[in-house]
Amino acid sequence: METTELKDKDGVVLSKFADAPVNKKLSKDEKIEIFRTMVRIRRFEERSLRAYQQGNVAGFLHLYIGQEAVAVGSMSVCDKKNDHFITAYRDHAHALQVGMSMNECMAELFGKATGCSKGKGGSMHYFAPDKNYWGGHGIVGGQTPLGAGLAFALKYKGVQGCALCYMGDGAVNQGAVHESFNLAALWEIPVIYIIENNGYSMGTSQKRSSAYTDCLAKRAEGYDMAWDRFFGHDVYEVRAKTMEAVQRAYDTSKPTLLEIDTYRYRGHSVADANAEKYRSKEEIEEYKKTKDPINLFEHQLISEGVLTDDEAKAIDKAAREEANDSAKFAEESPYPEISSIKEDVYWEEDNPDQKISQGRIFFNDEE
Amino acid sequence: METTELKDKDGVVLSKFADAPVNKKLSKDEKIEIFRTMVRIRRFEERSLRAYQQGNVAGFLHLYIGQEAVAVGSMSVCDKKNDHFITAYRDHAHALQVGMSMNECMAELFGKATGCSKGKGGSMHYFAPDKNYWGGHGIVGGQTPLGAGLAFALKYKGVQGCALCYMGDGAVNQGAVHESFNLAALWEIPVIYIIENNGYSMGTSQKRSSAYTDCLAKRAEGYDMAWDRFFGHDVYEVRAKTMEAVQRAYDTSKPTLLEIDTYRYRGHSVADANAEKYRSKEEIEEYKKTKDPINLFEHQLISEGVLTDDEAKAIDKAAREEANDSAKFAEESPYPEISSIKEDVYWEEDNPDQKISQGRIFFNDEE
Amino acid sequence: MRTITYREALREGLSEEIERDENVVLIGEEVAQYNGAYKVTEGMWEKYGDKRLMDAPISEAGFIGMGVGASMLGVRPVMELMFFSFSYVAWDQMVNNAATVRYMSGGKINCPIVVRGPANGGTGVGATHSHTPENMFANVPGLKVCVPATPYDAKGLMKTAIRDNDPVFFLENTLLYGEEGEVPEDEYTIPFGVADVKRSGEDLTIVSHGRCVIMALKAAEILEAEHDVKAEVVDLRSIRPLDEETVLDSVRKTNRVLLVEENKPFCGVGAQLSHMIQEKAFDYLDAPIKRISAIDAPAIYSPPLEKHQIPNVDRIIQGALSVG
Amino acid sequence: MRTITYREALREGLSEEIERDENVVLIGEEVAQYNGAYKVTEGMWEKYGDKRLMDAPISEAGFIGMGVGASMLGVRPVMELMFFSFSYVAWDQMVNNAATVRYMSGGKINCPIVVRGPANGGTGVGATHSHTPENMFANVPGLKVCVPATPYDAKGLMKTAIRDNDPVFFLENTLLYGEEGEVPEDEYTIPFGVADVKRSGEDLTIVSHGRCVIMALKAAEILEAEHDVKAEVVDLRSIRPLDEETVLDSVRKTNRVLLVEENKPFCGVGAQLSHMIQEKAFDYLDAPIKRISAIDAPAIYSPPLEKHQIPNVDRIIQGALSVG
Ligand SMILES: Cc1ncc(C[n+]2csc(CCOP(=O)(O)OP(=O)(O)O)c2C)c(N)n1
Ligand SMILES: Cc1ncc(C[n+]2csc(CCOP(=O)(O)OP(=O)(O)O)c2C)c(N)n1
Ligand SMILES: [Mg+2]
Ligand SMILES: [Mg+2]
Repeated sequence: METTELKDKDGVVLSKFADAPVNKKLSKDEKIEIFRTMVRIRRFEERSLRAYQQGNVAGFLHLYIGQEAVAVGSMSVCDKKNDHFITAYRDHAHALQVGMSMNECMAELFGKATGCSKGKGGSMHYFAPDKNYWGGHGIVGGQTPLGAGLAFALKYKGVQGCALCYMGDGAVNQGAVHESFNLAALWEIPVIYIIENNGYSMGTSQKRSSAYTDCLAKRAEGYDMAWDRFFGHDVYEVRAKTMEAVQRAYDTSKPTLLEIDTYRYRGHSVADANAEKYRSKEEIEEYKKTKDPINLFEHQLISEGVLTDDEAKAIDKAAREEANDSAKFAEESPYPEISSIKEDVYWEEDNPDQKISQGRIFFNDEE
Repeated sequence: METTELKDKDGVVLSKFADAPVNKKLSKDEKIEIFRTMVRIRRFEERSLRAYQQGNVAGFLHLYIGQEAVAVGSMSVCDKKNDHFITAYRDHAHALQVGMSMNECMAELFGKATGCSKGKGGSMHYFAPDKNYWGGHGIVGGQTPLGAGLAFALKYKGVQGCALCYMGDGAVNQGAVHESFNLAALWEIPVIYIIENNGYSMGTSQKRSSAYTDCLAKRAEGYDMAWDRFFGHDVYEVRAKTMEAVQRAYDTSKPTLLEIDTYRYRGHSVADANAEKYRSKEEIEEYKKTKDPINLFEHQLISEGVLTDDEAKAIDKAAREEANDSAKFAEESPYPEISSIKEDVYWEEDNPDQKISQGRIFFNDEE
Repeated sequence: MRTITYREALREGLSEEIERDENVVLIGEEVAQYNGAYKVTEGMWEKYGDKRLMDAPISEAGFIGMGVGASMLGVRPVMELMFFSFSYVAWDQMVNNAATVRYMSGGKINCPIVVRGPANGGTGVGATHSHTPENMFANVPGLKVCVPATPYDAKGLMKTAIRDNDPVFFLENTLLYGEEGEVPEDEYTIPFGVADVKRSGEDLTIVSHGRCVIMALKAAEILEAEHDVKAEVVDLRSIRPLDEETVLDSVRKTNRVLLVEENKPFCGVGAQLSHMIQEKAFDYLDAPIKRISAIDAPAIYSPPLEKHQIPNVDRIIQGALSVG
Repeated sequence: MRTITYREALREGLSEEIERDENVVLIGEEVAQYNGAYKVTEGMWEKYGDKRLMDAPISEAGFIGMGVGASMLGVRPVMELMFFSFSYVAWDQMVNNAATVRYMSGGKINCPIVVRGPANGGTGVGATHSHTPENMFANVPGLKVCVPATPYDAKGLMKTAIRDNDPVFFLENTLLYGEEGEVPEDEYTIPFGVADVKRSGEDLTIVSHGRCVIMALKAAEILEAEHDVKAEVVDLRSIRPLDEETVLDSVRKTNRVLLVEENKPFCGVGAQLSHMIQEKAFDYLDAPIKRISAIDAPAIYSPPLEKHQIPNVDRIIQGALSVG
């Protein structure tokens, strides 16, 4: 397989999927946009890491650095209007891909009122329903029935579309995932489950957490569900392979299970002290050197003549500035009011003009 | 397959598995014992049905009638000392097979103090740990992690043995089942999961509740687990095929998933008013006529010269009497004392001489 | 006025809402072709078809979570749990996803799902099938919980539950399905948070919910006839929101309180009521608040003992007389 | 006496029991090779090896249920939940199987399992990770629940939990792991159901458990120094069994009560305490029992707001002063 590799002048491997219809049809600007998004994701997360280290972010910060082509590739083939997205707690990339601003995302990390969830959700709980992004879920596997539900709603309402539901390689052993797979296949729900396989669940390698034949996605056969497995470092490949599943969902409303091999450069979360204990430094460096999705796509576009070195640098510079500005914005934004703690709990309380219920709904003595 | 069938003088199909080592090695008495056990199970349950209709039994009564060869065949190849058994709420057959008496089982249905669980568990919750029988569990799929735990304990303690854990065809879509399969395969736990596939979960056919390729047991491949599927009406076949899994557990401590096709003559429970709505009368009659496990084995043993017609009749008569006597025993047994409601909740309360905890453990005002 | 059963009242409420709103869909085990394990949905599948009534596999976490997801996009799923005890295999989907998705999204997402089914003991189904988790659900901000005791309340509250834009857990009772009561032909709804004084009296306030209200009413009759105690019976109807004022008004009148619930006592609904009453009507209490709960053990199977374990008329009478 | 951290105290308790009883095995996510997500089990895998410390896949229902099954055969599993919030995906195994198998078997089966892990907010991990389900677990007959506040209690109660023949849910706190306290070198255990008066006073009884005890002690100092209020602080240590007598003795002395808990208020542990106190010390109460709980909403992320949402020194002081 590696024999027929095309390389550019720097010896960087070029994509075998540039001519796939879904990639061929891309305009110059669209290709640059895909590149820009990956760069913006990386710079945003690098900046968020500094913010965390500076003590501006609490709780967990799960970085997607190294995996960018998975979210951007798979989501970028989707229909902005009728396709929906949901993932776990490693959710920043998907957020920026749907068009959420760095400001609202960074402010959320800072716990500010200007955050995408008004500072109520934090890093693991980003949402933008207006952009078809449904989170951002902290309980491993817990989002998978919700993903089926989004797709169920589309089918119920007669809308042609699908839902992309992401999970990690460690998440596949949650009961809810199994129940969701069976429901999706049994009821022909147009959901595409995507395993972002970075090889580890925290410090546990895939082999130590899952029993499987060949790969995790093959479990789909047990549900008579279509599946595919491929690499996640070439954004063109991710787009081409994902498009087949999306088309299947559109045409037959049937689900697909995709397993995309990728890699996270950082620890499980920033708090992961052992990031280089359960993985060798070499393993990490090797991936960065040969498979970094942003570096690969930059060379790809330059070799295609779509992008110049200078343009790439400019895009990167702009992304860094945007990330820094978002940190400044977050820094300067106000914290939510104490009173907001009890807002957004019940729709009815938030809409007093339409409130029907009577009686007491909050129960602190202090009230 | 049906071409090479051997039939006896009455045209009843004889077993193709009489010569399997595990069956060949059976003494005349052992064969008769297997027959007797199936007959006793059937007569016990028929009598329990009448007791239910007479208003002596509350709640649910899930009958195993028609499925007898599954429990008796699979459990009878096991080691009485080091193999363990656990099932769901359709648990009477397994109880009699391990040697629980009709009296304690019938009394449990009547809610009497002489019941196997002192009247506390009822039909769905029979237990006999002294006979390696761990229930009797009402929550669909909920017993499957426990089954893994029994086998885990054997391996942990270095005992060569296995656990047989039964579930229905509808149970396979519970999350806990999936988690158990992965754990069993990953940690090489000597548990044998047995799907008693009677085609329906209550009124829902297998096709309406599960998405699968070929059969349910094939899902085992997703966990790299051994599996087999076979018929459950020929007790010799059940023994032969189950023995392979038991041997695998003994030799390699690896798990197996077995799917055994069987059929229940009665409704899901006695309360199932629709038993003949979701299945045709013909479907039921056809099975009774050609596949009744007791009738088949009776003809088998007679044709082997192991059993005579009269002996068979005598065994049946004795089983009916034993069942009637157990109902009488149950009828005449006392109900538990009101005070027993709070017994068997905590080991420590039941063993005051060894009690360490202080303070209050029960919280009714009336105390 | 005509009388119908609790079961029929629920069916009417469900059917009217299905006809009113095309987004209402009923999903659960055996709800469609089988007509419902307890026949609540009898005839509805024939009438409304596969799209509106769906039989689910035995995957409560899966299909309830699916309902939560669908509700975020505007479907209004009504999920049947054959027994509410089975919520324990779907706990995370109900108590995390349904309860917190609105909050964690800063109010961007609504979750208009109803989860309904019977939650009661007293039928010999044993410990695993006899749970009454209303206290646990009501502990969770983001959820609404109601427990109707009569056909009238069951229908009116069900229609409210389905129209509500927040997750509502609707706890029914297999021992009430066959009970008859007056239900008007004309459409009506009952708002959450409005308790119902089902019997008035001056000597003692009995606060209860669900089937225990029926027991309490029977006990109240005997208390008056045989013990000359006039008990007022307050039916909470919804647990969260909670109508504290109606309870307090009664307490200020009678000065003595008995709480009756099928919950196990530790942190049962009655505990919350005790705290609330002593805090807000401290000076009106002439005696300690007493509570009758299920006897504090897993649900026992043995029929006569189970009848004693859950609150019954005798235990309620004893409890009432024990209020100093 | 030497001082060690809460984390080290737990590790000592776990290690001593592993060495004492070959049937004790620790299972959980990242407990072995990773040394534990919160380093409670640090170094133990190197020391005790693969058999005694096992890394589990992310299958809480599966491995906790497996532990329940293994415990029936005499293994004594100690299961770590990385967060107790994850008990929600294992709810049925914990609240049905562990809690009822002894009862439903008529006492034939023991279930000596310990499930341990942190259950607290205050660390910015959001609503899904900040649950405090001790009230829900304590509602369930068959279960024992304890919530240690100090290193001394953590070690002594852990050893008791592992030796107990009933299922024990042991709720720790990530904000306490690093806290130091005196712990003797010599072996000791602390029985369940014995509350600890961590500060004595005459004016007010503060009843609490877990980390809130630490907050209450800080508040008590300020109350005495700045408000001349001498508060007695009673640490329940175990919720079920519950040491009611120590609480009541204090109430009979001070006649005024403040309950402090991180539970959400509706049916929180404090509600049960209110019911118990008013029932058993009615005539000793000079004022309504007040309660400080987490502010009644899902756990908010925003760090400064979360610090206000869970009980803190200021809120406890205000609460104390509000007790009429
Ligand atoms: C039910 C549950 N159990 C455990 C956790 C703690 N946890 C958070 S992420 C994680 C590892 C998940 O790994 P994987 O699914 O591979 O996703 P990745 O982090 O690699 O993207 C664990 C154990 C959780 N959040 N939810
Ligand atoms: C978690 C859970 N959901 C639903 C039920 C109700 N229920 C009891 S048995 C049953 C059908 C199970 O069918 P199957 O697994 O095929 O076993 P069978 O009854 O055919 O032996 C259902 C839905 C339950 N007991 N537990
Ligand atoms: Mg991973
Ligand atoms: Mg079946």
